[in-house]
Amino acid sequence: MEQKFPRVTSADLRVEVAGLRLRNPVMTASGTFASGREYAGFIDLSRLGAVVTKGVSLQAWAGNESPRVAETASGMLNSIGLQNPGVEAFCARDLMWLSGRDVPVVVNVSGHSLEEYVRVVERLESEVAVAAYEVNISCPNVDEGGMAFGTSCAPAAAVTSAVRAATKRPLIVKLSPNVTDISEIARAVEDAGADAVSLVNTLLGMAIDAETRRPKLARVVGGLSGPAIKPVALRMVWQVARAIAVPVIGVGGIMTGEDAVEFLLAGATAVQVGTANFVDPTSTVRVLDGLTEYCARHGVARVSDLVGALEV
Amino acid sequence: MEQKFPRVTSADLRVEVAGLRLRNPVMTASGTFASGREYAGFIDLSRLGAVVTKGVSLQAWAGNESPRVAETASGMLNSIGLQNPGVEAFCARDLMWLSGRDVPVVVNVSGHSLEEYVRVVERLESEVAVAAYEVNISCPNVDEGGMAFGTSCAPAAAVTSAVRAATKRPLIVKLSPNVTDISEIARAVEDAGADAVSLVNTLLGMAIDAETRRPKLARVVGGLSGPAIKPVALRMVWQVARAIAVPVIGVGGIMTGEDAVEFLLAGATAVQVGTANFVDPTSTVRVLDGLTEYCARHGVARVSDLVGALEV
Amino acid sequence: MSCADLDAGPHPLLERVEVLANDRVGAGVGLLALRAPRVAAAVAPGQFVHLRIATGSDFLLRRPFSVHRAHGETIEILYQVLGRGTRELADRARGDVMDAIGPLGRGWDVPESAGHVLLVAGGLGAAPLGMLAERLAARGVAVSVAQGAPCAERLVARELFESVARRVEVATDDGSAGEPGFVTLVSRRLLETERPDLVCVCGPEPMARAVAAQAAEAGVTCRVSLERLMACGIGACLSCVVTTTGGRKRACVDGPVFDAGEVCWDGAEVPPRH
Amino acid sequence: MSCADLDAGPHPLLERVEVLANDRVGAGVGLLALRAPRVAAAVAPGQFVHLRIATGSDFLLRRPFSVHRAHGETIEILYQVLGRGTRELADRARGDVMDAIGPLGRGWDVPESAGHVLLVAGGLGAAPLGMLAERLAARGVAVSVAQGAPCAERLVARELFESVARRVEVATDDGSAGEPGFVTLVSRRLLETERPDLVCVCGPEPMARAVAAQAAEAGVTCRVSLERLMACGIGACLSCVVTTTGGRKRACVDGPVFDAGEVCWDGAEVPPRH
Ligand SMILES: Cc1cc2nc3c(=O)[nH]c(=O)nc-3n(C[C@H](O)[C@H](O)[C@H](O)COP(=O)(O)OP(=O)(O)OC[C@H]3O[C@@H](n4cnc5c(N)ncnc54)[C@H](O)[C@@H]3O)c2cc1C
Ligand SMILES: Cc1cc2nc3c(=O)[nH]c(=O)nc-3n(C[C@H](O)[C@H](O)[C@H](O)COP(=O)(O)OP(=O)(O)OC[C@H]3O[C@@H](n4cnc5c(N)ncnc54)[C@H](O)[C@@H]3O)c2cc1C
Ligand SMILES: Cc1cc2nc3c(=O)[nH]c(=O)nc-3n(C[C@H](O)[C@H](O)[C@H](O)COP(=O)(O)O)c2cc1C
Ligand SMILES: Cc1cc2nc3c(=O)[nH]c(=O)nc-3n(C[C@H](O)[C@H](O)[C@H](O)COP(=O)(O)O)c2cc1C
Ligand code: FES
Ligand code: FES
Repeated sequence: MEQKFPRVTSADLRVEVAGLRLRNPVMTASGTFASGREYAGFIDLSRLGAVVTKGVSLQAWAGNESPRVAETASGMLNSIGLQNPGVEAFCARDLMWLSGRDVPVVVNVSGHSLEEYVRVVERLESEVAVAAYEVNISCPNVDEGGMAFGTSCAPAAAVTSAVRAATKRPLIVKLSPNVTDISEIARAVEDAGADAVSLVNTLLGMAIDAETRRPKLARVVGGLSGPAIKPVALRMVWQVARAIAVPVIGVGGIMTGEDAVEFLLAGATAVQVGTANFVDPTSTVRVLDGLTEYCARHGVARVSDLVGALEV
Repeated sequence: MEQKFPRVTSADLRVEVAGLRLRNPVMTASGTFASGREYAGFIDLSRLGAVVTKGVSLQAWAGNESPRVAETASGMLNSIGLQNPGVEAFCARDLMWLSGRDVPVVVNVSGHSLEEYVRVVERLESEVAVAAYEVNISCPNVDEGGMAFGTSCAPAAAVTSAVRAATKRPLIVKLSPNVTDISEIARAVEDAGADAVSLVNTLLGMAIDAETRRPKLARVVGGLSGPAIKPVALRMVWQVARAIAVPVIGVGGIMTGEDAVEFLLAGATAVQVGTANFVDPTSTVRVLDGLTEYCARHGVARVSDLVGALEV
Repeated sequence: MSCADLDAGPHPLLERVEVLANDRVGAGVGLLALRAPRVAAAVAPGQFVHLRIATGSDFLLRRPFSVHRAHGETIEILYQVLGRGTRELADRARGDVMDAIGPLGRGWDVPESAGHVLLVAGGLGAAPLGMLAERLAARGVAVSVAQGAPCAERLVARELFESVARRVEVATDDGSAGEPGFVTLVSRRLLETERPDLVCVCGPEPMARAVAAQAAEAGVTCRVSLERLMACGIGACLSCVVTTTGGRKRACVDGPVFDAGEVCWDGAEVPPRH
Repeated sequence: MSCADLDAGPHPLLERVEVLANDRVGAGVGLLALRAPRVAAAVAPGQFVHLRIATGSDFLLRRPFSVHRAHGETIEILYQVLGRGTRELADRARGDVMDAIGPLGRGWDVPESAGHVLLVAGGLGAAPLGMLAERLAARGVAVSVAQGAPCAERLVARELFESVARRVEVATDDGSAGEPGFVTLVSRRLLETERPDLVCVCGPEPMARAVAAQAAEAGVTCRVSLERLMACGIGACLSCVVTTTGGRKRACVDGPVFDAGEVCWDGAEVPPRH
């Protein structure tokens, strides 16, 4: 009950990630927020630190067969498979819409091959609405590319270097948790020119319907997200933040402002809210409000003071 | 509602794992059942397929500092650190007690070094009460040894070969989920002489108390177990069962008979019940009863018919 | 598709709803009445709400339910107890609050020109047809109903249909009410004898598919309400796709009601339950 | 330690318990009365029960609570609302059922020779001392109580202590009842003036440690009840260890009451809450 710090009414929430100046550290997680349009009736998008779009590839991808989701204890599996209309349609529809919303746009980039990543970025270079790229080398739901690039150092570095050569814009690389040593991969992409890393993507998992004896997902395996994975995500953020110099963006099971604080303490400079959006479409601003309230209650003047402030 | 199969009142529950003939596939998971004594007032131990003991090392280990557990969404973290009285005391106290219980005893073996694993097994060779060994190369809670042996092929194979040379008894190797490719490790230990593999051990995770800004575990990181990890465990069992010829024992988040069925369908020949014992000390027999009931309801004559019977 | 197109329709609401009543109305079937003034005012037949039944993280996702009826400030939901969510729903009592997103999706869209509509309901497929039957009757459209269920105890909303339809014919798998057999026997006959201008179907996907084929044969336009597993319910996650002649569409915003002619029946329906 | 030693004591029971009453008795403090005939008959002062508050997997683990009082078929639990489990507990109402494992652990163990016992309670530390006070008084032992809390509203079980103790002295951090300051002021004075044969302490670990030091200085035997995070509660998981001069012991079966002299105060207590 005792008040350790002077009470401040509004903390400075600004953070800088990969050269991007964000009004606060709360971003959306790719694939859980589409391009924001569906959420615009529930929240004021301009309150967010940034919107990260659904993964975009060069041509349209049809994604996987249905069923594509299954619920698990405190989590969910998805095997959407990066269904998207391709970068051309994305620019015409989503980017155009987003560019009027007064929020930085981070485009999540997918590819089946190294060249495809580069060509998507090249196409996006002419779009002024793009603030940064998040390169997804960690999707467990596609057969070629996706996670295959993110589970060993050399391909992870190769994708990063190739994209780096194609753009001067801030470059975030999104890492997979399905690895023995995530710090090693983080170092490899840092050395290859990433300005920041985001982690974690989903954990590869599976669900079975005992009654029908069939997998719950048509694709059999899928990506696990939600509160169930928070302990793993938090551990990886903590490990990676100590292993590299560029900023870390924390993702995985964030539902509340307190969860976001935990990720910041572990070393994340910003956070992304994913599955929580499905549970409560106002989750992003709820997380932001919770974070603000925490700062006020604890007399935190700058939210960036929390970054890596875990007392071990 | 339709009845696909003739109703049978009692299925044949026997399974054979690593040359061990078990009366049913429900075992305890190491470290969650001590040596069974604490549970003997709640359940009839002789109903179990096998009791797997807490990890045993050559000398007494003190384990880690407290706090050693933290609750997470649908799971828990532990950092017990293999506290145990050493193999001598284990034989005098635990094995002696267990030998009168009419249940096969699988001794879970720990070591800081390859030599230590071997010496623990050598000491146990003279004990007739030992039915099999489960070699733990996957504990995330010790600094030396433990998971370090389980996260790459060569050391995993080396420990397996060394123990194999020391015993003719059934040899189970317990694998870590904290790896990029668990099938590769499974193949390595199979080639080195393992008669079966059990998986998964805990996922490395972390929890933070935002209010105190401190990690919830004294050791900072710990092992995640419980329903939260079931999708990951199930996926790994499925992958490994298709990659190796020796039996797989499934562990991770099993709370009900239906969970056990899912692991069998994914390819496990037997299952272990861990964290569930803390929630409900009768969990092992509850899982067994649920499995029996499932077999009756689905007209399954032999529980072994379920193994790998997933329809993909 | 233009931006304007995508923005079409009023934005769904997030509303705190209160349980007014929750009664058992059949074998494992409950009828939930919710005070939901804003959703009740906006909902059209065939739309649904996405309910957050529990606030813990144990089961995380919302559950989609059709609005069975709407009157004044109240919406009614007809639900079948299947798993964790619906078991929990059955425990809710008067005064409990939850939150709902709605109204969601595209409803039945009956053209002005339709003078006679045949509704075909299989099991809980009756749920999204209740409000449709009422509104059509109120608008002077003739309504016929073909209803099927495993047994008499699962023939829900029968009184509603009987009060507004000019003809209700029933089939049950076990013959405990109406004809023994599938509802498709009845729908085939009514298609011939009643000569409707439009068929609206909801039920298990194989049944919906069979009725769609009957309608196509009879040269009658047919609309089907499809179920898919839904995470977000608002068009963002792509978990609920239906393969159509126009590509993969989202059941939650582009459906759940589709023109039967555009559906590629790919067997991706929700697995049947026991 | 022999096998017999480890098997000592009756085996704890798994009992389905029913809520008889659940009332707010202080700031964020509740008193829960449970019908638990078997536990009630077997429990000794200082023992605890391990309660399964919810059956979902959202929060998985049981929660340990001292038995505050036991009479007839009833046990009483005094609890402070802190997190998910105790918030949920506060929602339980008459007629709700849960399951409990108990009685667990080693209680206060007061030697026959003790004629006068000083109880020192800090905050909810009063919980495991209630039954002890009653039983000692009934057995003719003189009881004195030093009780502390943050404020008057948190001085729980005060009436119980006043009804059975020959002297109750109180301190509150904010001075809203008794002396302003820590309970250690009061315990120091009572140690001198009352000259007890035994001190029994429960409260935040720094406070327990301070009282233990006072008792040692005064040459009086002291027992402390310690809290550790507990998964199993029955001795199997080793999550609850206390470092003692005799090695690491399990608070759930070797404690929660320890001889203060054997405790190595290693700062591993449960972190304080706000
Ligand atoms: C647009 C739409 C309208 C619906 N309207 C109704 C209705 O009016 N009445 C009714 O009883 N049911 C309706 N359903 C089905 C209802 O949503 C499911 O029965 C319910 O979600 C089952 O939840 P559970 O937790 O009991 O089952 P669980 O098996 O525990 O659910 C696990 C997961 O599967 C999903 N799920 C399970 N079955 C279905 C299903 N048939 N369709 C979609 N998702 C499912 C759940 O949402 C959850 O994510 C509708 C479904 C959709 C898509
Ligand atoms: C032997 C023993 C007896 C106890 N007796 C009482 C009592 O009579 N009255 C009372 O109010 N409290 C008592 N406690 C503490 C009580 O168990 C915790 O306050 C309670 O578990 C908090 O649960 P929560 O879900 O509200 O908090 P959360 O913070 O959500 O709990 C998270 C986890 O931490 C554990 N935990 C949190 N605080 C404590 C704590 N102080 N001690 C042990 N574990 C904790 C919980 O069991 C759970 O596993 C006792 C603890 C022990 C070990
Ligand atoms: C339905 C769904 C779709 C996703 N699509 C993408 C994607 O297109 N690109 C990507 O990098 N991550 C994708 N992700 C991963 C999330 O961005 C996030 O990393 C992950 O879900 C963990 O965060 P959470 O627990 O907050 O959801 C997706 C996740 C979900 C649940
Ligand atoms: C408290 C605790 C202690 C454990 N100790 C051991 C151990 O000594 N040796 C071992 O191989 N695994 C140990 N494990 C791992 C379990 O045996 C099991 O692999 C893991 O908990 C996953 O199963 P579960 O989700 O059913 O608990 C321990 C787990 C817990 C929770
Ligand atoms: S449920 Fe998310 S897009 Fe339809
Ligand atoms: S709580 Fe498990 S040993 Fe004490």
